[in-house]
Formats: sequence, structure tokens, C-alpha cells
Amino acid sequence: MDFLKLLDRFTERRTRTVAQNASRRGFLTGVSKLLVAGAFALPVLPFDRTNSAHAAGGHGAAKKKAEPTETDCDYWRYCSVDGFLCSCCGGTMTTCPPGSTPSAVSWVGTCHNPADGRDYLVSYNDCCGKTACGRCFCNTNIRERPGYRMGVHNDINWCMANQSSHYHCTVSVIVGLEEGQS
Amino acid sequence: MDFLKLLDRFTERRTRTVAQNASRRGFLTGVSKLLVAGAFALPVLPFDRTNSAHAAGGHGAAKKKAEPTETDCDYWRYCSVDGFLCSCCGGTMTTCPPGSTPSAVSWVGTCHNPADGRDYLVSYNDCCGKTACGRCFCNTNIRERPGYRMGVHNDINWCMANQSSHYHCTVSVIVGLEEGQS
Amino acid sequence: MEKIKKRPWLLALPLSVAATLAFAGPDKPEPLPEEEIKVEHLTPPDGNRLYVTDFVFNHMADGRVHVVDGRAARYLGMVMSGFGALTTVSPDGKAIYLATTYYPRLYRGQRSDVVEIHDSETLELKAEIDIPAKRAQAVAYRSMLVPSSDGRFLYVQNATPATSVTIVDLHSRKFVGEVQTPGCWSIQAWEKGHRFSTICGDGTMLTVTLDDAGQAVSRERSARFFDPDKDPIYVHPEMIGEDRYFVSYYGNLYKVSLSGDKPAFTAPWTLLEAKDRTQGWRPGGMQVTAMHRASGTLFVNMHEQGYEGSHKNPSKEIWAFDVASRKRVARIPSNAAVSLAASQSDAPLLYSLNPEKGEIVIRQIAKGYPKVSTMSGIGETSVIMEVR
Amino acid sequence: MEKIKKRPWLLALPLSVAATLAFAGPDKPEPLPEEEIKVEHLTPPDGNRLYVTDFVFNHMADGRVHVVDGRAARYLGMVMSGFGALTTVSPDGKAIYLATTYYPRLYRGQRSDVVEIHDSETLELKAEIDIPAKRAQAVAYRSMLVPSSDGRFLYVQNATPATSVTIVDLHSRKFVGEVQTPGCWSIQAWEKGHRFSTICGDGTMLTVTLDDAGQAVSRERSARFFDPDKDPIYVHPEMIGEDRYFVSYYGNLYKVSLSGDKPAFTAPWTLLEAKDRTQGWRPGGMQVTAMHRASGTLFVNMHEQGYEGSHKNPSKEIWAFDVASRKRVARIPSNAAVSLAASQSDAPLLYSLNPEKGEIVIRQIAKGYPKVSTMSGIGETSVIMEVR
Repeated sequence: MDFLKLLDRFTERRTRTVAQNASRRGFLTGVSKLLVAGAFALPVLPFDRTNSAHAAGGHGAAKKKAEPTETDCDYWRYCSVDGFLCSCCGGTMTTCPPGSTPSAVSWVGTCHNPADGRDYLVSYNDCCGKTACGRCFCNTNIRERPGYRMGVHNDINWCMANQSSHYHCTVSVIVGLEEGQS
Repeated sequence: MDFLKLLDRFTERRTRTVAQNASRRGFLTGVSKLLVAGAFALPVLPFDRTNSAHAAGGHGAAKKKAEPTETDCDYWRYCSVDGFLCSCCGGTMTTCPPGSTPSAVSWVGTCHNPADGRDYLVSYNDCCGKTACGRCFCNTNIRERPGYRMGVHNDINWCMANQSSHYHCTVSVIVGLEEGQS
Repeated sequence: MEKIKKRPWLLALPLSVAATLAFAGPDKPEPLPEEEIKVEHLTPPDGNRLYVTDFVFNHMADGRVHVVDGRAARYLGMVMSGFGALTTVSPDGKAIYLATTYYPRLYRGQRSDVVEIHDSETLELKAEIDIPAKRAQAVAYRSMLVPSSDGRFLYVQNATPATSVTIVDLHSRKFVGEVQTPGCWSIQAWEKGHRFSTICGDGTMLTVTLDDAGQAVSRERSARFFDPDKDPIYVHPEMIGEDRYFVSYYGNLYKVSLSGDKPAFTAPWTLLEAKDRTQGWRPGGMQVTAMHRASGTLFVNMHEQGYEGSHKNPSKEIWAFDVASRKRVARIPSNAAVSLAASQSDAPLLYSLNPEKGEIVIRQIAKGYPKVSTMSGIGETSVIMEVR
Repeated sequence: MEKIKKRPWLLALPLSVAATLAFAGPDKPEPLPEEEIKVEHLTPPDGNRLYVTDFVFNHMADGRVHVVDGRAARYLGMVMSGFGALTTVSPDGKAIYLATTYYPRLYRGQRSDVVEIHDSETLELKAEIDIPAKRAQAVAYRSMLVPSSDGRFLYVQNATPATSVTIVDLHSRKFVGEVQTPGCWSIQAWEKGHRFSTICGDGTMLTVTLDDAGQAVSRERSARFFDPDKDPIYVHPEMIGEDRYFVSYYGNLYKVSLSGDKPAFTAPWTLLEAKDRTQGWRPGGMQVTAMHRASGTLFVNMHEQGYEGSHKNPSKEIWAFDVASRKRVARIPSNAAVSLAASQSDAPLLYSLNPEKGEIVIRQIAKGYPKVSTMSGIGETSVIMEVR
């Protein structure tokens, strides 16, 4: 069986190398062009972004349709988030709620900021280690793709690599400008 | 400390004896007179019996207000049930859903059967070992009392003595006629 | 807040370079900077930190305690509490205690009961203490899990369904003993010493005194102070110093002083006037009363047209009583609340919880009890609140 | 059904004596007899046993598989499935398989991943098999947890997020191996032999052949058969014999024959007519298709005015296609379903699931697709169905 083991190892190494290369410029370009979708999303509904946040018990439930805030699903940087907004769970757009842990892996989206007209790369990290927050569920699948494009797949739990893989909520963190933006 | 241990043991034994005696005719009379309340009930709502069952997803949701059936909260023998009706969970009034286990301990209620005009003693056993069924929540607190009257207390899980104490649903089993009935 | 390194999967390029290269045109603001993920810490509790116990009936395996800023009406986070947990908060507000049950396979395997200590600023677990697998899986009434007033011991209500109390030493973080309390229920801790009383089914109190090692050194049965058949009392206590107040199903208030050698009982007085009685007003709910201690104001969750079985019904009004004069001082509209809590801070607040909506109405404890705010969606079957 | 002894607590008196003493008056029927508690067993599955996977997003720790009698529209019970489980049913319908994750303290401690085998008549756990703690915590699509057609092996999709497949031997009930499948996703088991294919991000298929010990003996990459950038396919397969059908986001049907030496690909054909395209009709949902094999009828969950990101939207209509003639044969109104399933029995039924309501509409697979019944409240976020 030595041959087969060797074959397996070879295939694995070769593919890994491809993946690593792909993960540099080339892959990212792909990702950023594709835009990206959300967390363990299971986006079962035709989504009305604002309503779903309110239905889930966001504390801004009385708000009128003014500027979206960080607890509204249509806030600009949530363009590809799928899951519970940490902003409604005791965190913010960029902070995990107390006692939870940012995910070790994440996916990225590209969102347009209407305030400055720029497209930003946004890292969607899940906050992990507590069970589901259950507040402000937001959902979109723009350029979401099946798991053979794992970096843009959202039918999976992105707390998967954490010591506790329980999913609590999702943050949306600016990691840079989209390529070609200034 | 021997004296104290002795004292403790004595107190305990004496009280146990009382409890055992009480559990015979005398206690049962008390219980049956008191009528009884439900499972791990946490009866937080002003209960509309029919509505709560339907809201919880009983499959008889389309039914009119005819004779109550075994999936309706106002079926006669559910007079003191508090929890999920096993009849909506894959069991019946007297059977636990597949794979669950009847509770080792239970409480009794006294219910009036309009069909024969008699009052029956009904044992409310929880079915245990699966997590909450979540269907057909029914709730009443008639003659429910705090835990110093444990036999008629319902703010507690009656799967407590089972190997798996997880509460799934509640059955309602006739164990005899109320004293003085024929 | 701790800084956390981001590791977007498959994202390894030097983004900061891209950001550096970007520059603002004459009519454009600077681009937004790269951000870091952090984890929130809470500020120390300010007297209006609200802890809301949600046993999540439809998914009882996944209970939680919601932490809320009552003054700002802001959701702060949660502590996972497992299956049908007993919960409380330390007197100084620094720790959240809970007694819960785990199975290695969620719903199967060997039952493990533990006491957990969670930090109320980080909402992280600080300690886990094994206890006998017999703690009551019950509504987390204030008298089910009770620290001694000096913070040394934690008393845990047991039910198998035979009743006893587990003693946990919070200093050594160990289970140290169990006291049998057959036929009795609830833990009413004394202000002084390591002593608690429990309410018994014959209308008496059993008082247990512990030594410094947490072992029972005496057990004394009181005289009968209420008639459980004719006027059952709720086990939820209100506390002013050494005095404990219990309201009964039929609207009488019982005062017990846990001081000196043994409990001292005051004859109960009625909360109801003749007209109230005619209209069938009664106490109802889960956490049926709240107390503002400085003013001696007792709040009672009241509904009308009461009947046998309505003692847990939500309220139509919240009645305020001056405990000293025994006079009703206000009738406050209710949000169909089942539970009440009051803060003791400089500008105290009254909290009323409607579990069906997860709604908490917040009012000033002041003339007219003006409404400050309403929060909703605080849990699914939240029934108990504590304030620190 | 087993008989169970009742033990009402504190109830030890001879009730049967009381019952014996009771007698019916001239105008009274006999009193109802004393009853016994039993536990239900199910009858063997009849081809319309429906298994509905509910991942319970708000309380993911407490997922479940609901078991439903599709013909009688009756709820039969549930199997607990833990956290984000992968689920499937054995080809003969006798076992429910799931791959799930446990922590000894619900949400903390050491992660344990296991495969569980539950009996579909008793709904009891029959076996638990340890697997590496890397199984995908993902939507339980049909291609995530797949038995070999002879029932010997169970293939489990892994993601860390690097992808691989765990091989479980169902005979010895042991984990026997892991196959790396980097860049590829889903498990498409072959009818013959111990072989599966997986769909790769470059539009190819990787086919892995196992030996009798469950070890990979060959790995072959196919030619490119679809363009993931231009026409991504769903990984949910429909199966007729050795043929697999995959629908794409833009309404094309791909047929792959998993037979002979390697996958054989048929050029895709469109489900859409020009007018459909103008109206923006597209497939959408989770379990986006169903197949009635005997008639070769493919059901597709369709919505109009599709847009980038609408590929999981619920359907407005369910379209039926004759696979042989490639013709649409019916447009059936939908209950805003996201998932479809079809039974293969003598009087086959079409099931469409609306997860928001937990509603399953049941129709005859017959001319006009008449509605047979509607069930509601089947779970909270149920998204996947299987029928046996």
C-alpha cells in the first residue's frame, strides 16, 4: 500500500500548494470580485432585512426608516452578513459580546460605503463559545456559492475551527479597501 | 458530632415516617381534594387553553370548538397538566413518544369526566430522556402550591429522578376513581 | 478589551499595504482605517445591572441569563446556564452563580450537577464546583440558590423529590455538605451567621445553623406561622435587613424577622380593601413582589377576578405599599407582567417583565412612576430578574 | 409497546381496590379502567415516512430530526441531533444516521464528534461511533452524510475549513479512514462499489475509490463539467439509478452518470423557456429539487424576478419536468417552500416545506397535483427532508 499512501500524500500536497497559491492575490481577487455571503446562515426566508432584525428583538424596534444603524440589517457593512448581529448581542460591529471568542477563520465580503463612495473588504468573523444569541438575524446570499467555493459559502458554521465551535453571533470588520479603490 | 449526626438522622427518619404515613390514605385524600397542577410548567401566561395548544403547533389547528380531543388542552383529563402534551409529540394520553422514558416519579390530579360524571385520579407522568418536545403547551395551576407541598408543585421538573432528567412531554393516566366516587 | 488577531480564511495578503497606498482625492475623505476585532468587557455593575433568567422552555437544554443595562435599556450579553438552572447574583454584583445540570451527550450519559461562578464584567466562567446530582431543576426563584450574607457559603435547593440543601464553600470552591430538609422548601438566609430557614408544608419554619465548616450544628422547628391549606405563601422573599416579607395567594403579607435566636413572626396583614376583595384582586405571577428598601415600598403584581389557579397569572396593575404604614400608596398599570424587580440605587427603577414578549417595562420609583423605557425580545421564557 | 410501572410520587395506596369497589348504577356506564403507561413504537416505514431535519437556529445546541407520517399527516416523534448535525436515513429506512458534535458542558470542554445510529421504529440510539472532530457543521444537504449503496460504509463530509471525507465502517461500527478532498465539496456515492465523487471548485469532479477496508485506492479528477463562476450548481443530487441530476443557480440541469470507470457528463439543458427567462424565473431554496423516479419527474423549486443572491429564496411555484423528454409538465403553486421531497411509493406524494411556519404541504404526484393535507409547526428552522 506504500504506493497508494504516497499517491495520497502527493495529491494532498499538490492540492494544498494550489490552495495556498490561490489564497494569495489570485484567490482574493476572486473573492473580492465575487462579493461574499454570510455565516452559518441557512437563509430560509425571502429576506426583508429590516423586519428580520426587529423580529429578532433588536432594541431599536421602534425606529423609523431613517439612516440604518449598526443594529439594522441594511447597514452598509452588513452587505453579506448572515446570522445574528453581534451589535444586538452585547457586542458591536467589531467587538464580540463579553465572554465569547472571535472565530479563528472567517470569510470576506465587499461592501459599498455610501458615505465615502468606496468599496471595502469586510471580514465576517463569527463570535464563538456561547450558544446562539438569537437576536437580530440578518440574511443575504449575494454571491454566496456552494462549499466547493468554501471562502464564499455560508451554509456552514465559521466557528468550526474554534475550541468551542458553538456559534453565537457575527461581527463585520473592515480589513482594507477593495482592490483598485483609493 | 455524634450527637448531631444522631439528631440529624433522627429528624430525617421521623420526618420520613411522617411522609410515608402521609403518603397513604391521609395524604392522598389531601391530594385528591386539592386537585393538582402540572409538569415543569412555569405557567407564565394567562392561559387560553385552546390557543396555546394551537400556537404550539398541534396538528389540529384547523379544528372548530367542538368536542375537545386528546390534542386539546381542555380535554377533560388534562385538567391539571402543565407542559407539552405527549399526544402532540408522537405519544398519546397514556403513551410516551418513541424513545422517551416515563418519569420515575409523578404527581396526581383529580379530573371530572363529563361523559360519565365521575371524578378520576390522574397521574401526570413526564416523558423523559429527550429534550423538550415544544408542541401543544398546556397550562393550568388549579390548586398548585409551592414546593413545601411538593406533591402539588409544578415549578419543578418531574423527570428529576430519571437517569436522563431532560423533560420531553407529559402523559395523563387514569389511576383510579376519586375517593367516594363510584 | 483584548485585541484579537484576525485570520480571515484564505486571506493572507498584506492589506495594510493596499490601505497605505490609498489616498484621498481633494474631494474625498480619508478611507476608513483597518479595524481590529476585540471582545467586550462590561463596566462594573452600577446598581441597575439587570440579570434575567430565561429557562427557554422549548429548548430547556439551552437556558441563559441575559445581562441588561436597566438604566440605558441596553442588552449587554448573556451567560449560558444549561438545563433548568438555578441562578442568582452575588451581593456585591461581581459574580453570577448558577447551579445547573449537564450530560456529556446533551440529553444522555451520566448526569453532572455543578455550581458555576461567572464573572459579571467579562461574562466568563471563573469556577466550576461539583455538587451532588440532586439540585432542584426548578424555577430560579430567589430562594432556590442563595449565598450566605458574608459570601462564604452558597446554599443550593435539592429535590429528588425528597428535599435537602447542598452547602458549597465559596472560598475553597468545594461542596462541603448536605442538610436534610424533608417536607420543607426554599432557602431563607439569615443576615447574621451561617444560618438559613426553610418553609415547611405544615406551616412552620425549619432553621438550620451551620458551623464554620458548613456542617449543620442545629435544626430548629418554629411554631406554625401560616396555614398552607387556607393561605399559602409564595416562597419568594423580600428582604429589609433581617426582616423577610412573604405575600400569600390571597393577598396577605407575612413578616418574619430572621434575627436573634429564632425566627420571629408578625401577624399577617391584608393588602386588600373590601372593594378590592369584591373585585377579586389577588397577587399573581412568578416573582410576585419587589421591594425598594430605602423607602420601604413593596410592589405587588396584582390581577383582578382571581380564582383558584390564578396565582401565577400576569398582573393588570402593580400595587405599591408603604410597609411601615401598611398603606397602599400607588396603583401602577402593568404590562401583563409576571415578575417584578426594583433597584436600590440613587435614582431607583422598577422593572416589570412580560415573559411572553420578553418585554421589560422600566419605570422610575418616584411620584407617578413615570415610564422610562421599554425593552423587548429579552429572551423567550424569561421569568426571573435580579438587579445589582 | 413495553409496559412501564407507574410510580406516582407519594401515591402508594391500593387504587385498584377503590376501583373494584366502585360499581355502576343502573343509569351509569362502568367507570373507566385503570391505565398503564407505555412507550410508543413505530410501525416499519411505509415509503411515506418523512424525516425533517431542524437545526433550530436560535438554539442550535438542541437540533432534532422530526419523524412524520406523510400519508396520515401525523407527527410521530423526534430524534435529538445535537449541534448543527448532518443527518440522513439508511436506504432501507431502518436507521437514522447522524453526525454531530457534543461538548461535555453543552458549549465548552473537549469537542467530541460522533456518528449516531438511531432505530427508526423505536427512535432509540443504537450505536455511537467516534469520528475525528472535524465533521462539517453545515446544512444537512443530502450529499453531506451519505451511506454507500450497499450500506457498508458511511461517508461524512469534513471541513476545518480544509475539506476531507471521514469513512465509517457501519458493519464494525468504527472510523476507518479519512480521504483528503481539498477544494471539493459534497459526497456523491456511486451505486456500485465503494466509490464516491465530489464536486470541485474548478468545475471538475474528484472520484475516490475505496478498498474493502475503507482506504482510498484511487483518486481521479474528471474533466471540467460546469463553470462555477458562470453557472454554479447546487450540490443536492437527484438520483435515478446511476444517474445524478444537479440543477444550477441559473436553471440548467446537469446530468452525471456515475457508472463504469469514471463519471460521464451529459451537456446541460435549460429548464427555462424564453418567457421564463424574461420573467426572471430561477431555482431557489435549500433542497431545491425532488425526483419521482418511476415516472422520471423532476420537481424544481422556482421563484421569479431572481437576482444575484436569490438562489436560496423560497418558491412561488414548483415546476415539474419530464426528464426523458426534457419538457415541463406542470406548474404547481407553492407554499413559499424552500425544500422539496417526493415519495416513491405506489401512491406517491410531493412534500414542500416552508421553514418559517414549519409547514409541509402534501400533494399527490398525479394529474393536477391535488393537495392532500397541510401540516404546520413541524420544527422551527426545518430545512431538509428525507422520505422512506
